[in-house]
Amino acid sequence: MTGADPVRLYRMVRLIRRFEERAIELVRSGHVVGGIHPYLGQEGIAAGVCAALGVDDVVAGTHRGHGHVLAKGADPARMLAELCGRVTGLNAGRGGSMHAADFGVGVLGANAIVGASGAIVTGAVWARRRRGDDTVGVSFFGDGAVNEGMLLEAFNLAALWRVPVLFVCENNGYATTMPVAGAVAGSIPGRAAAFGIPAAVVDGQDPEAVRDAASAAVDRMRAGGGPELIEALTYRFDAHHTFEHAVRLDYRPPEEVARGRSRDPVDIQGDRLPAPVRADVDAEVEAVLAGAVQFALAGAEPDPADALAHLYASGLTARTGGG
Amino acid sequence: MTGADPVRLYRMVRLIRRFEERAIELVRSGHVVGGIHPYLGQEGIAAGVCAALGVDDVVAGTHRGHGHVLAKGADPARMLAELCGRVTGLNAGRGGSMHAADFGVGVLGANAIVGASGAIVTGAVWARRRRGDDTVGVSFFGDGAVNEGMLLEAFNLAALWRVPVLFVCENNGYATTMPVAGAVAGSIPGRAAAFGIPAAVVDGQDPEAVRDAASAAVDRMRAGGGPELIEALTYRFDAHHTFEHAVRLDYRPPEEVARGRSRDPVDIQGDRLPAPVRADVDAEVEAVLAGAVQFALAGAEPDPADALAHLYASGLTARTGGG
Amino acid sequence: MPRLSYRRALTRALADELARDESVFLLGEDIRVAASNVTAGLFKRFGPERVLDTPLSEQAFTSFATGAALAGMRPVVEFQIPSLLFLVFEQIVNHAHKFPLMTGGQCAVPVTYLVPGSGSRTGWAGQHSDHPYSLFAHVGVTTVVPATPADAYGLLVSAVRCDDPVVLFAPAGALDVRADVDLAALAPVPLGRARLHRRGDDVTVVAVGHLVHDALAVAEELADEVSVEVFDPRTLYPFDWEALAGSVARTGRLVVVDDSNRSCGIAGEIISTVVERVRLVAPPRRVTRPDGAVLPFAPALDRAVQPSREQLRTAIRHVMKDG
Amino acid sequence: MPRLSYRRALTRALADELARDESVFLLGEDIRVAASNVTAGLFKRFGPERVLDTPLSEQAFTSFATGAALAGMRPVVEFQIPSLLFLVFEQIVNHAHKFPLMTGGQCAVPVTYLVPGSGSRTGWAGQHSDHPYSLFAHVGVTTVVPATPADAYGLLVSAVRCDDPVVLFAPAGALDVRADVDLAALAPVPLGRARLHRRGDDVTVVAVGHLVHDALAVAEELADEVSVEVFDPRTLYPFDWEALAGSVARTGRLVVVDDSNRSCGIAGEIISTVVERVRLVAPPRRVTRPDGAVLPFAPALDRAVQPSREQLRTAIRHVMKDG
Ligand SMILES: Cc1ncc(C[n+]2csc(CCOP(=O)(O)OP(=O)(O)O)c2C)c(N)n1
Ligand SMILES: Cc1ncc(C[n+]2csc(CCOP(=O)(O)OP(=O)(O)O)c2C)c(N)n1
Ligand SMILES: [Mg+2]
Ligand SMILES: [Mg+2]
Repeated sequence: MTGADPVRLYRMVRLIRRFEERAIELVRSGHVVGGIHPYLGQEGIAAGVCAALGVDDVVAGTHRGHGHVLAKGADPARMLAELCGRVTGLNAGRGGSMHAADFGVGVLGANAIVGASGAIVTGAVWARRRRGDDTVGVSFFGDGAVNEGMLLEAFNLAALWRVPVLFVCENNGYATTMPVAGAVAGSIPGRAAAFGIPAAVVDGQDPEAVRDAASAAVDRMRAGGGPELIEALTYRFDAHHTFEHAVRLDYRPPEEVARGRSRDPVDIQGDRLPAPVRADVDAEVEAVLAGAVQFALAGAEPDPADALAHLYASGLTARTGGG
Repeated sequence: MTGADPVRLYRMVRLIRRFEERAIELVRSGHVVGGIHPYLGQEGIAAGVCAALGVDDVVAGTHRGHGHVLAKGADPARMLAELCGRVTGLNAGRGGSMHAADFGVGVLGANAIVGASGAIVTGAVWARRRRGDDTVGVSFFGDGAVNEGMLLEAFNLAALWRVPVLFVCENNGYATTMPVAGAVAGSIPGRAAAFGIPAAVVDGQDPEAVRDAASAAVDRMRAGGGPELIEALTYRFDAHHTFEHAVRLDYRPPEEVARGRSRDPVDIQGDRLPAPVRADVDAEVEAVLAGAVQFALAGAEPDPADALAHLYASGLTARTGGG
Repeated sequence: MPRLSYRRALTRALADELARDESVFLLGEDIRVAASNVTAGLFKRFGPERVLDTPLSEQAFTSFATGAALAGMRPVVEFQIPSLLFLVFEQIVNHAHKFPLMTGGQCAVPVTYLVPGSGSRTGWAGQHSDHPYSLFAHVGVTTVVPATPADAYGLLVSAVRCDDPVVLFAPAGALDVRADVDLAALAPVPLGRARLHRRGDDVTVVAVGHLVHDALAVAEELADEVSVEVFDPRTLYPFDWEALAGSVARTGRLVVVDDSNRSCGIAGEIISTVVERVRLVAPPRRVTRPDGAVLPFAPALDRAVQPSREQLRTAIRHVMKDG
Repeated sequence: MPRLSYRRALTRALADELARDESVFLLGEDIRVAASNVTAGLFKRFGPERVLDTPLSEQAFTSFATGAALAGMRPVVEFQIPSLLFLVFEQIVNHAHKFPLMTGGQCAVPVTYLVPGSGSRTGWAGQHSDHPYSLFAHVGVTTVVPATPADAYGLLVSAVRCDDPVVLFAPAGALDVRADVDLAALAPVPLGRARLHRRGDDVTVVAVGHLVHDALAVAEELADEVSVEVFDPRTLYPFDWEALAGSVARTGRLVVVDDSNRSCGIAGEIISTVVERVRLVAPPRRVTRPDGAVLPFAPALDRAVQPSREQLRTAIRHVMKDG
């Protein structure tokens, strides 16, 4: 786990930041096919929330999911190899950016369907608890997801059955190009209140504030409390998806973007560290990522003959499509 | 329309009551195949709400939908013919109990899928308003429906786009055998509040109380207000579905049933009328229903050769399934 | 030998699996009181931790089951009506089915979806009378449609034990079938293995689910005229192509009778796969629902849309005449 | 003649229909700024009442469209990713499709569902790469898959004008196709009518959507060896069986290439219907995705799961050799 002290928290924020930047370079160079949804600007949320968790806790994320996977403890090298579609990747190259998962550290996966993770995490935590584990879970989602019925149903199930799931809404102001005000009637904490779920609003740009809110919620949940919700206010620094680097979509006023970027979680947390400590961490992170890039690009590409490997866990083999 | 005065309101409550009782007889005699979900005990809600509407307003109902269809002004005879599967029925025998519709009086249909009507009514009202009509709409649903994501999504759309839809939740304490407390975390008005929708709780057994709440909401909506929600507290006097008449399911304590039945909307409204007036209305209703039964049973059964009539509005004809 | 009903065979399979394996649990609407009469007695015997009544939140509880499965459980989810599968199509097809491949084999999703009463239940009309098994055969989720009590038992047991998602359709037309069964001999029936109900020389009739009984009746009726082999695939996906090829290679003629829509249904798949591999002596025939079928309410219309014995007789006579 | 791209043909069709008919309006996610680049310029030209950005509430906005259609509008709903059709399967199949029959012909539901970018977009992985057109052909919703810019224009126009629901899949593999088009000659293309792209004598190749271009390329390549007829159904449901029977009656051989899953896919339907009617000189063949396909992320794996020209060549050679 990332740990909760200021240095380790900074380290994780910085790691995610630089991971995303390196990943974008690999998108540009054609090594990451299909592009990514960059987590830039939102790092403090994944880092802060996961700092409150143990390795046995489970999380599930979103299409903008790299931060969650890394913060929960996945190896950046294997994560990057996954983005590059290599057999050495977390998912052996089968998942890519939107499905990166690491069950070994409790990451049930990024998820390409908005709002889908809530019920999955709820079921997983419920099952683990039934076996006697004191697992808690986190479902990360964006502001767009609070308008998906399937997520609201999950709020109800978790509340009803008192499953300790922390619902973390990363409100970055937009669902793709749709501003929150154009999509969310009522409010995000109000969505939780509808189901009797306690909700808090935190500054998502401040990793420690996020960690503190998450820790408090996790403590209550471990002590037998039901689900809670945190709305973390944040801003997406970059494009919805890297395709926007090629095709400009006009929906965020430049002043707004500038204002949003001015509150950078990397700096907010970094400024809490003595400069030399910060510099050491930065160097360490660079080294980790240099190694990760090397590892990723050195990985073998999967063999097309195995395209349907793992399609069925039962061992069933599918008829192929040939003529 | 039923009109709003005490006599007309009583008349409608009584009509629905006796309609259901006659329909149950026809289930027993085998004339209504597949059974029905009796509306017995909940009549005050449909009658009270529809008393607040004009003929151009639109409603959509539920599997327990007879009351809504009748209260909005459909002909009881054609409704009963529909239950009997006759060509003279509202839907020419194609819909039956769960799909009875009468577009001529603004009934978009009963609906066999819990929670489905909210978005449909919202779209219909939005469309009518765009054409300049001052239509409002009502979506009726049960306490079970507030746990369906699709309905909650509809709340959001209606609130966001300020579509004047009155969401009427008939809380009869159970979804089939599931008590509200076992299914609804939070509260029903809280579901509305989540989307900034004003909500009121009314005594669903008192037709005038329902009418008053609905009228006030409709007035606000016609004056430009957005959607509202009414939770009408009621009790289902009979089975979830007539199949329960044959197969006893054990989920409601007899004392509870007795208590629920003690507040009968027919009597509550009937007691407001001078006894002779009430007797006249009762006789009139009996006559209407005697005629309805006669009409229904006299109707021709549809020709199996036309089984796929109306499958496509565009006139497309489907391949049949024969060998 | 005692007579066992199909429905009770399902109950018994659930009871045996619940008893055998702690990780099995049931989830669904009104399953405590057994509204569908499949889970009768199980709540009492296994308690609320193993037999969970859910709110009307099909999407959430389906994904809850996925999550629980990811955490090592073997949920069985009961759906009251077949069209609820439409409502959770995303959750089954896009999540449960895809998890193993997408994660590169990190997990399995052993969930059973049980649909008692699929197909037409007379009088349940358009939204409750679907028979959507071909959809699951298309997406590649294991799809099982038992015809007899012993197969219902054995296939449900195998479904629960399967490491992949399995949808088991229990056709309304088969639920009341009873058979003399040696209870001690009840055993798992392997998925993907067909059953030859009747040997014949002239034509292979492939019949799905409850239609097996119609096929057997027609075969008897026509016994003087033609020697009919009755082939019950039992599992539609994966299909037992080897067994079918063997049968058709002997008879040289093929008729399929299937209660799903014609276009892109399992009957078409069967014909197509057979003609790719086997030279028939006469053009094959199929008896199905019409293209795009919606079941009308009136019983005579409802029946007219379902495959009939008359159509099957005609089809058999045609293939005998044609080659 | 100007070159028109497939994507711009769609834009033009929408613009023309919006201009022609006040009852047409567009609904979808990020369609104002045209994230999918299909609705480019339409918000500016037609304004917010005709081009509505929706929250991420697919179920609600799909049924909202149904409601608006019931009230006389002609909504066009854009879906950003093909699997969103899974999420709204209920709303389309169980509601929009069934309303006309269930109501006994009281209404029509003229909604167009537009899916730009269906099938594989390299690197979008498991949950975003489906090609679910065969599912709609099974349920009997009009299903259109244009291959060329002129057909994209003409079929979308016809879809909007059709009184029934229509799903139009615009395959990712076709979106960038450009063709010399006489803009003045762009015209509606009737639904249910196939197009012969290339005449041939030896074998009929039926190709769906973008695969038409592959089929044409392969036909050219093999021109010295075999005379290939390339048949583009354009509409998969209802299918132009007459035209296909005519083609196959001449060539006597059939190969189908289709980008959906093999089992119960449209290729199987085509083969099955043909062999019921026409005696072939060689067993038919199909090239499809494998059974139950889930597209893996890594590009080489993704490609391996899609129908290839190599497979098509092999299939053509096989049918030539076999008969
Ligand atoms: C159910 C569903 N609807 C639509 C999409 C397409 N889509 C992917 S991301 C996205 C926006 C999500 O917004 P939000 O939830 O705020 O997350 P953010 O992208 O801002 O992190 C959309 C519309 C999807 N993947 N799933
Ligand atoms: C989406 C959906 N889920 C389940 C069902 C099966 N079903 C029909 S009615 C019903 C209970 C509905 O309860 P409620 O909404 O409270 O209405 P009530 O029956 O009490 O009037 C159920 C579970 C259904 N028709 N649709
Ligand atoms: Mg967002
Ligand atoms: Mg109820």
